[in-house]
Amino acid sequence: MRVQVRYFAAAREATGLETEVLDLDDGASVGDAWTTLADRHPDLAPLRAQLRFAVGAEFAAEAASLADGQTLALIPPVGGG
Amino acid sequence: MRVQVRYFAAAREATGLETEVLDLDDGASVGDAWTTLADRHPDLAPLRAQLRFAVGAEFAAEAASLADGQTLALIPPVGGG
Amino acid sequence: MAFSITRDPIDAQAVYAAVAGHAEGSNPDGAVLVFYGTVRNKTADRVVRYLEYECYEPMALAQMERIAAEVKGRHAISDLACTHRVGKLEIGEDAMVVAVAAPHRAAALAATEDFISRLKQDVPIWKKEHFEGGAVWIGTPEDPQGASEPIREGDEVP
Amino acid sequence: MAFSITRDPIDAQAVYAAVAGHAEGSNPDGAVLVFYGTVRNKTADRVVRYLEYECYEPMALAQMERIAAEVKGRHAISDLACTHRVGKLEIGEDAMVVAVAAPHRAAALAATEDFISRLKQDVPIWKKEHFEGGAVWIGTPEDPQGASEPIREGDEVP
Repeated sequence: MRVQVRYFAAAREATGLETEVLDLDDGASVGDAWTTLADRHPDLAPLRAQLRFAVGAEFAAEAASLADGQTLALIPPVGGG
Repeated sequence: MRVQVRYFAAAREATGLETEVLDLDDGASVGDAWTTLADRHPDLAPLRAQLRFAVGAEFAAEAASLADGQTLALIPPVGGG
Repeated sequence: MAFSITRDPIDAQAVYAAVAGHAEGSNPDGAVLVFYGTVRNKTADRVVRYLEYECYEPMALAQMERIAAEVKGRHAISDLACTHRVGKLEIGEDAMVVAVAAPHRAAALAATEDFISRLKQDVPIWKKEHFEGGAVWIGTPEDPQGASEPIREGDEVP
Repeated sequence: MAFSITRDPIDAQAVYAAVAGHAEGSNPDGAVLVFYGTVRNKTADRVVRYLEYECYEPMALAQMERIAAEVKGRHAISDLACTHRVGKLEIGEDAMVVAVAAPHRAAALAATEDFISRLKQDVPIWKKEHFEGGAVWIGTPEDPQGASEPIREGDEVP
């Protein structure tokens, strides 16, 4: 299956990307996607402790399953207001 | 001495006046002025419990002395905001 | 700190500008709060027709100044301004606008509450509520709401 | 409840009007509060040059909706609106405007604080502070202030 990944703020700067497409095995979780992304982007891996994940418009746990066509966003510490 | 009295809200309605001039003995207090006013305006007397007094721009106790030329205001419960 | 009483509709933008105006690049404030006290169509169970406010203007302005200085002493704010309207006010009109600027929002929020609460205790402004079937000076014993819930505790807006 | 993200200067009057507009004579609200989160010239000891905000817009709007619904469940308010700006912001410009209408001011004040505090935790908007000598994403471990005083606790404005 194929998932779109979105990077923001420090994660965007670490990867040099705003978005990329990720091919994953069916049934892969958010955590599985992270493992792939961290392998692919060495500067991204150290950010893990400060990142949250979102699938679509909602925060998602690492154990959450992904589905084909979904958007996975990496959410560094937010600073709105 | 001569003091100007100002009436507002329920006190204004009770006296039918916005202002009046009061002649008092030298050294008269706010309480002395009140006694004179309550005698003069029978509908004003029952409001005593809810009234505060001000001399000039500041609240004043009943025991405060008045001086010639000052303005004494009767302050019913306020309702700004 | 700018305070005024007006018979005309309140220029809220001017109250905001009184606290938010800073020379280019020099703004020390991360938070500006503007509070509008507006005329509700109901008070408790009474259907309000309109309000009449009156004011002892020189004392009201002096008390606003004094209260604002106290509030500034209790909260880390940069500036505070308030305009109160008097005369006949229709439902939906603004009776009062308060603006507070502060480096942080917690102080702005606390100072706004503090100022309004103190204003409702000590600023000589009176409100006569004309409702269906009568009229009453708010806060007097004749005010059915005032009796159980005195306006002087500052928990009623406006 | 109206929420938006803009790259242009925020039209605060529109945010206010989104919560304060009522048909003539029907206003149930005694209190309208407008909060402006503005760009300060300093953060702790750093002299700020400008800020850059970025946003994950569809999620930010969805989270604002969700948070506002929660806030409305916790406080007796009538309406809430928020516009957040993104892009480069200069000192003194508004980063965010929040407006809340409520029958009574206590609920308006509490709801404003609640909404902003939750927004600072969960709405995907990021702030890069460009100060004299560097730049940092606020809230990251590289943020000298964020380390001791995490932005997620919502006590920093903006």
